[in-house]
Amino acid sequence: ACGGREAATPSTAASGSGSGECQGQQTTGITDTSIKLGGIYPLSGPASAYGDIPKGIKAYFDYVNAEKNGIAGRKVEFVVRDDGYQPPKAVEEARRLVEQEQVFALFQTLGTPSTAATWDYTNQQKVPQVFVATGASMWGTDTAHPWTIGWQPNYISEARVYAQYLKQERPDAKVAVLFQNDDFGKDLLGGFKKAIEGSQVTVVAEQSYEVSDPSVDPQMRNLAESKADVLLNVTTPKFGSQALAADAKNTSWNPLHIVNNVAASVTVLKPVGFENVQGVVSSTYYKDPNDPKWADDPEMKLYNEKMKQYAPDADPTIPYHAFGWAAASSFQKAMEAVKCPTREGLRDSLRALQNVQVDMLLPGVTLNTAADDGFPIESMQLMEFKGERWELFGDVIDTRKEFGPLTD
Amino acid sequence: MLEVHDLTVRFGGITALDGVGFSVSRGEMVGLIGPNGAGKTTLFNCLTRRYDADSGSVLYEGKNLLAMAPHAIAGTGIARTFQNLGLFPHLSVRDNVLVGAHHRGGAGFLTAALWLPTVRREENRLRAEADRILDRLALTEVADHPASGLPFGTLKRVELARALIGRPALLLLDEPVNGLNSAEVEGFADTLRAIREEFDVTVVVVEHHMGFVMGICDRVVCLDFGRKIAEGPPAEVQRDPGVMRAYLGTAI
Amino acid sequence: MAGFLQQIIEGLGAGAIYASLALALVLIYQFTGIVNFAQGELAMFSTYIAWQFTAAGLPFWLALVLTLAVSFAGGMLIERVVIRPVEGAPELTVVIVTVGLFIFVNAAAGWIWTFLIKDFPNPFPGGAIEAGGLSVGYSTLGILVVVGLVMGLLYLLFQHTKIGLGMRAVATNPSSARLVGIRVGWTLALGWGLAATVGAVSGVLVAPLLFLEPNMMGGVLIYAFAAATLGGFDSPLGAVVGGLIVGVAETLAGAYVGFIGSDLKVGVPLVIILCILLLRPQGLFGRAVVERA
Amino acid sequence: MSENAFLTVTDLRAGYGGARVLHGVSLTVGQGEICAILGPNGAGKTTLLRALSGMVRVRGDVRLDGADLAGRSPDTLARQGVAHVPEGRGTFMPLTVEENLRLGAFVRRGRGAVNDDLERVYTYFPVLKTRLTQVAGSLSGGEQQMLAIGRALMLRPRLLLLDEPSLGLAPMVTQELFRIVRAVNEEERTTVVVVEQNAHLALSVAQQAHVLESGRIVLSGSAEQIRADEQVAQSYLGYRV
Amino acid sequence: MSGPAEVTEKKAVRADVPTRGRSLARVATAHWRWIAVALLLAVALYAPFQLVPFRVFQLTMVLVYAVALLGLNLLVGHAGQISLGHGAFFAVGAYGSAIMLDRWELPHLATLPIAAAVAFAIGLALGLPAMRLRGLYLALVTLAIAVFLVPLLKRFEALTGGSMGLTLGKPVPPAWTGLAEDQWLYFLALAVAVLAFLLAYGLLRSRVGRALHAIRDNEAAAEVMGVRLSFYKTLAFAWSAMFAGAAGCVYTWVIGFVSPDSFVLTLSITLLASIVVGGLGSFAGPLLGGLFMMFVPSISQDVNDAAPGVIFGLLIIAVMYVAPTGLAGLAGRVTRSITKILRKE
Ligand SMILES: Nc1ncnc2c1ncn2[C@@H]1O[C@H](COP(=O)(O)OP(=O)(O)OP(=O)(O)O)[C@@H](O)[C@H]1O
Ligand SMILES: Nc1ncnc2c1ncn2[C@@H]1O[C@H](COP(=O)(O)OP(=O)(O)OP(=O)(O)O)[C@@H](O)[C@H]1O
Ligand SMILES: CC(C)C[C@H](N)C(=O)O
Ligand SMILES: [Mg+2]
Ligand SMILES: [Mg+2]
Repeated sequence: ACGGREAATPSTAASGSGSGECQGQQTTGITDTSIKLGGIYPLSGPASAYGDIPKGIKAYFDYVNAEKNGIAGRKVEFVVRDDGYQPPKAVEEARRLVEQEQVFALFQTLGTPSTAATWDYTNQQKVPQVFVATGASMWGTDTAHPWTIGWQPNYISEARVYAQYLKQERPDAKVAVLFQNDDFGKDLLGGFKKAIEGSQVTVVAEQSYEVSDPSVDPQMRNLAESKADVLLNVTTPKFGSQALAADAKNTSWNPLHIVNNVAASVTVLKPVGFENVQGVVSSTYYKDPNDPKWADDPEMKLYNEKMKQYAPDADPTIPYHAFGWAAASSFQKAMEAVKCPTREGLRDSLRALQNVQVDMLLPGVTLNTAADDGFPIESMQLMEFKGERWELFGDVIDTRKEFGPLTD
Repeated sequence: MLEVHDLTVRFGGITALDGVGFSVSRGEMVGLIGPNGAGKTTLFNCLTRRYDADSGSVLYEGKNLLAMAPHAIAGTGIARTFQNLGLFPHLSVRDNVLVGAHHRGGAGFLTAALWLPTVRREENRLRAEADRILDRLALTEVADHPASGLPFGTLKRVELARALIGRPALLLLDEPVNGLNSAEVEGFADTLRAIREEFDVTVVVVEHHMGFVMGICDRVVCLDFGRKIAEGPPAEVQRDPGVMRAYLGTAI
Repeated sequence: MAGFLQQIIEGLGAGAIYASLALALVLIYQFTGIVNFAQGELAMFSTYIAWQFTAAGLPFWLALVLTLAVSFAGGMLIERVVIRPVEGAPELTVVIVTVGLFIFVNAAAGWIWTFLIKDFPNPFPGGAIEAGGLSVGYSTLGILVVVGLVMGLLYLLFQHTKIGLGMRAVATNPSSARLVGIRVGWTLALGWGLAATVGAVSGVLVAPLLFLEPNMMGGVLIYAFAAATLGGFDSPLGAVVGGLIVGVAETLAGAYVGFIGSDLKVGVPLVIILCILLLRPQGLFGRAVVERA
Repeated sequence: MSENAFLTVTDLRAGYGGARVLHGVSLTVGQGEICAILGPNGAGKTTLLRALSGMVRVRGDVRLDGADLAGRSPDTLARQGVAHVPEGRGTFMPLTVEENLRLGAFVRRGRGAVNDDLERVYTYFPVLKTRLTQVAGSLSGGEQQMLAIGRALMLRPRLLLLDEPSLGLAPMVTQELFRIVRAVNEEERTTVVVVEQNAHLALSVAQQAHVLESGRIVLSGSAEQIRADEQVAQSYLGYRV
Repeated sequence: MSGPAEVTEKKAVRADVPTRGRSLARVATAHWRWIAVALLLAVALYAPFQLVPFRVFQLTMVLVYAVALLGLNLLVGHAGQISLGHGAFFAVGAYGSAIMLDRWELPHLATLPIAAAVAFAIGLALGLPAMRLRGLYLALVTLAIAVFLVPLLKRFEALTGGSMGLTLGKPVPPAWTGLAEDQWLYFLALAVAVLAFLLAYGLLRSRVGRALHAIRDNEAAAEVMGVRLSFYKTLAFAWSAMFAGAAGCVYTWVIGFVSPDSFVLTLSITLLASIVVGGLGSFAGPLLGGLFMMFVPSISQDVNDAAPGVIFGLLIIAVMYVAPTGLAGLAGRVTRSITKILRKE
């Protein structure tokens, strides 16, 4: 009664590449000379800004394919699909990639809703869902989804960094928070509140905004009423700029302005005017191509050169390209470390990353995972904006070491 | 059957009806005439609750019409046609007519959606009746044609058919022979007479075609500037100096 | 009290922004009889053009004049090329074409200029007038003045010019308009051109505050719809008053009503609109449809 | 063909979508003449007028004062001086009475002359003057008909097309209307084509008449001839004199 | 479609009884609609056994959208009232089902009638005031409802899971069916769709349907004929909401995840665009609209993956040029010319 079901049956490593302990594992989408990956991003619709990430990834893989003979001799094919930031579309595209395109793994799904909509499916199908592009904490803490793993520092960890900083520098800080009313904003705010528990640091005002709001000016006004001495700015780029501008405009309220990493790119600060954002604090884990401090960094030079070569239409200063580049090179590291060139092999390798260095990440930030730890990057470094660039200060903070694991 | 007392309707500065009163008894055929803008259509609009009266009363079979909801009028047995056509352009002629039977049906959202047999039976009954009336008014040929794009005269007949299927006791016709030539007007007058017998219906008709009004009406009411200026048998009203001055002019 | 008044002032500032786009919506509705979903995106596109001019080194005001001219021509071109093929089609068909246009223009802008935020020069000085504990930014004042000016011009155009009369005739009854000798096609194109110009003004006013990026006008469009609905879709005065009410209501609700908070404050204009429309279904300043049997 | 032919129509065909309505109509109207088109319901009279004002697509030849106008759009024709009182009146419902009338003169220049003509229309139809700022859609049927005629006159047309102008008018106004048509025709040498069910009235002002049936002209002649011919009257016009 | 032709055709069939060979074609042309529906249904029943699961999933989603569009069509195409916020009712159904599955662990099928009823009730409650408004004003108020829904869903986090949404299990095919999960879901969606189409068909060919059409074409005249405007408009709104809610419920079964971001304004606008593209006021419209909604975005992406929106926007515009009355209208034109040719021979 079920003609056609066979098509979906994953091919297993009965022969060929799989041998020994790799016997019987899934080899769909991978051969001795190729790996096929699929990614899902919003290329259309209101979140299309994130559609730049795959361009950086593609450029990286193209470069590796052309100049390094691929990853361990396997040329990477990266298929990108658009979900318009709509979860049902994401499900459709995930199924298309897995069933139709027969990809080896999903390399990145962007956004919490799209990832949440697809991860049951990928885990059921036992397809690795690698380095999802969202910082929600659930990817790393959930044990029922071993095939899915995050990449960027989760928002709670980031919040801890700021909490830690405030506890030390402004132990009795009154904090006002502006946050995006979605998983991202709530995760970060929640993490922050939790991390300041038991200290003198308090949240005295919070204002949320919807991505559909035209402006966060009203929220900023309400926050100013609180006369808080710290502003935690948990926003995406456009709203980040708006909030920074609103803060600069208000001369009677001058809090310490902490802007979260998502909106910390120089491209967000520049439109506000560098003179208006002096002293703003943030934290980071990868190198911002706009930051003159990395001008002589070899990896950044390579990035700029190869972007020009392999993605001539893309503007290398867009930080999402660098984000994609960094994620792609992280994948290379993980793939190079697999024991079996199979889906299972990749899954296991992803969960056993030990101090893996990725050159696009900040010096000192490395990838570390374990069977029960699905957060590859948990280290960040604080930085302060001075002149025309971010200046890193303090040490790289390994949040896992400082705060312990994320178990709520 | 119908008693209008002291009916007044104002629009801003315009007094469209100014203390109009008359009555219609069962079985009568009453003509309503008067210059353009005298308030004839406005009177019809009051009777069918399209307009609210500022004062006055309308009794229909002892009921106060002005207190009724607009949609309930049809159910009391009043049907009308419109001066400038009030058809449903995208519906076929047959469906236009069937809408006229709306108040006679009982199917609701749920019963219709469930295809209940009662609904089917009712539908078949009404369809059969619609076909009879279409046939009666020589509209069978265009029954499935959409109402838009038919000649004006035909559409007027469709309106009549739509009014008749409601089985009205009182029929209000607003300029029914508009756009018909003399022979057609005569034909229509014959049809109307026959229908009046057949359907046992009381008729109030607004018309500027004097030949038609004088030939068919039992009684004529003439309005001018919202006031009744004459009432009586056709021949009398026709000779009334006020009516001649305000409405008829010299000839005819 | 001063805080309250200050909130009202800020609300007026936000409202003026909504009003500016609402004016373009009202204009095109009045003159072509359709709701243009792409209006905000066209405004955004115009703003990018202005940005491109300034980036090329042109002085701001020259860039502005050029942009208005380009927008006018562009609006007319869009009518001739995009809208004209569906001219006689059902209204919703045309509306959906504008939805298509919305999607197209939004994506095209991102494609051409990327999604990086751009800084757009503010035509008004930065400071504020301070008096009695209240402060009104020059920028807010400037926007209010410009919006008032555009409203006045539109009013004159609608009510006191022959071309305005012709445009209204086209919107109400194109075939009769043709019969009296109006070139319907060109009139519609003119309507689009003017609406695009007003939209460009809106975009240029908005961009310095919200920062220029392809989705800049998305949120504004929704509030502009609310403003036009509240004020009446056929009245420039209504668009402005509606915009100001929406701006003030939203601001006050977000600031003072604890339960509502900033997340649900969008609901406040909604409730106000519903209440007002239940009393006046044609909007505050709209003309009631006269319906005769 | 008369020598001073102003409007010449040759083998005119027109219809709606696939449906053909006019099957080759030819007629000539002299400069300053009034021409009546008669015929039963659905004969295609309205379609003929629509064809003459460019509202429906046509095949065939239409010449106005020598210029070929077949296939021109209504607005071009209006600029050429063709005014049409359409079936259904074509009122601009939400606009005021005055705005409706001014639209009639849309293609004309010269404020003064237009204002004079407004006054002229008000003397023709005094009701309209009392309704200047009223929304046209709220006028009574007859008032709207007057408005439509007034609007057409505002163009100071060279060719006036009237589609059942007496529709819905009170008897007195109908008589007045035909007096007006006559006056305009005489004073300004306006050529008139009038479709009218009241054949008696139409023939009383017209010089020539054509009877249209099923999209073809079945009878043409001078108004007197047609009026005199009782048989014609009965079989085509359907009325006993 | 061409009504009169059909009538004469039926007579012709009766008269033509002796010449059987030719009359077969005539029967076919006279009843092509029923034949088409029967064929479609046969294909629909067979398809999931022939297609790969991914395609089956896509078809399931087409059916889900078709049911929502059927509801929207009832309101927009038949009753002539524009809603720019129908995604909200879709969301109500989806969340209704999700919450029942999540909190009370009801069986999937049991959530369908409840979700539909809840959507109906909310449609009724919103319809009462909203239906006093006309055209544009109604459209924009419904738009505001759709905008407001998203923060509202986020606010009641305890119930809705907030912005994280809810993840839910999928209905398990009963063993006796021998079906795979995708196929089972497909048949559930198909059953709901067939049921919805039957209900809508019954509704529309009755007095109720005529009343709605009458309201669409001429409100004043409809009221004089005895149609109670407020009642019909409000109920049309509620029924329309109910269909959207039922579609939302099946959506939850199929996708297994709901979040506020799944029901943003874009969904409402896409629904309206799809029904206009599909064909207002026709039965094929919702189905064609569903196909459009499902497949055209990915086609756009295949054409231009740098900016799929550019192509998608152009495709919407292009369809409206080619088929200003929707794809159903286009299909109607094509079949009409085919039947014409068939009849001639
Ligand atoms: N809704 C309205 N608003 C303003 N004035 C109106 C309205 N309805 C009617 N009128 C005015 O009331 C007067 C009476 O109109 P009504 O339609 O009753 O005239 P009528 O007797 O039917 O004329 P006709 O013979 O021309 O049809 C007219 O002068 C008209 O302008
Ligand atoms: N818009 C239209 N679409 C389709 N067919 C039309 C349209 N208008 C008219 N027709 C058809 O054209 C034919 C002639 O109509 P027309 O209106 O020209 O007749 P007429 O002589 O003016 O009749 P009447 O005296 O009723 O006004 C009729 O059969 C009619 O059905
Ligand atoms: C910045 C992006 C990579 C992720 C985004 N903030 C999200 O979680 O939706
Ligand atoms: Mg009247
Ligand atoms: Mg006619």
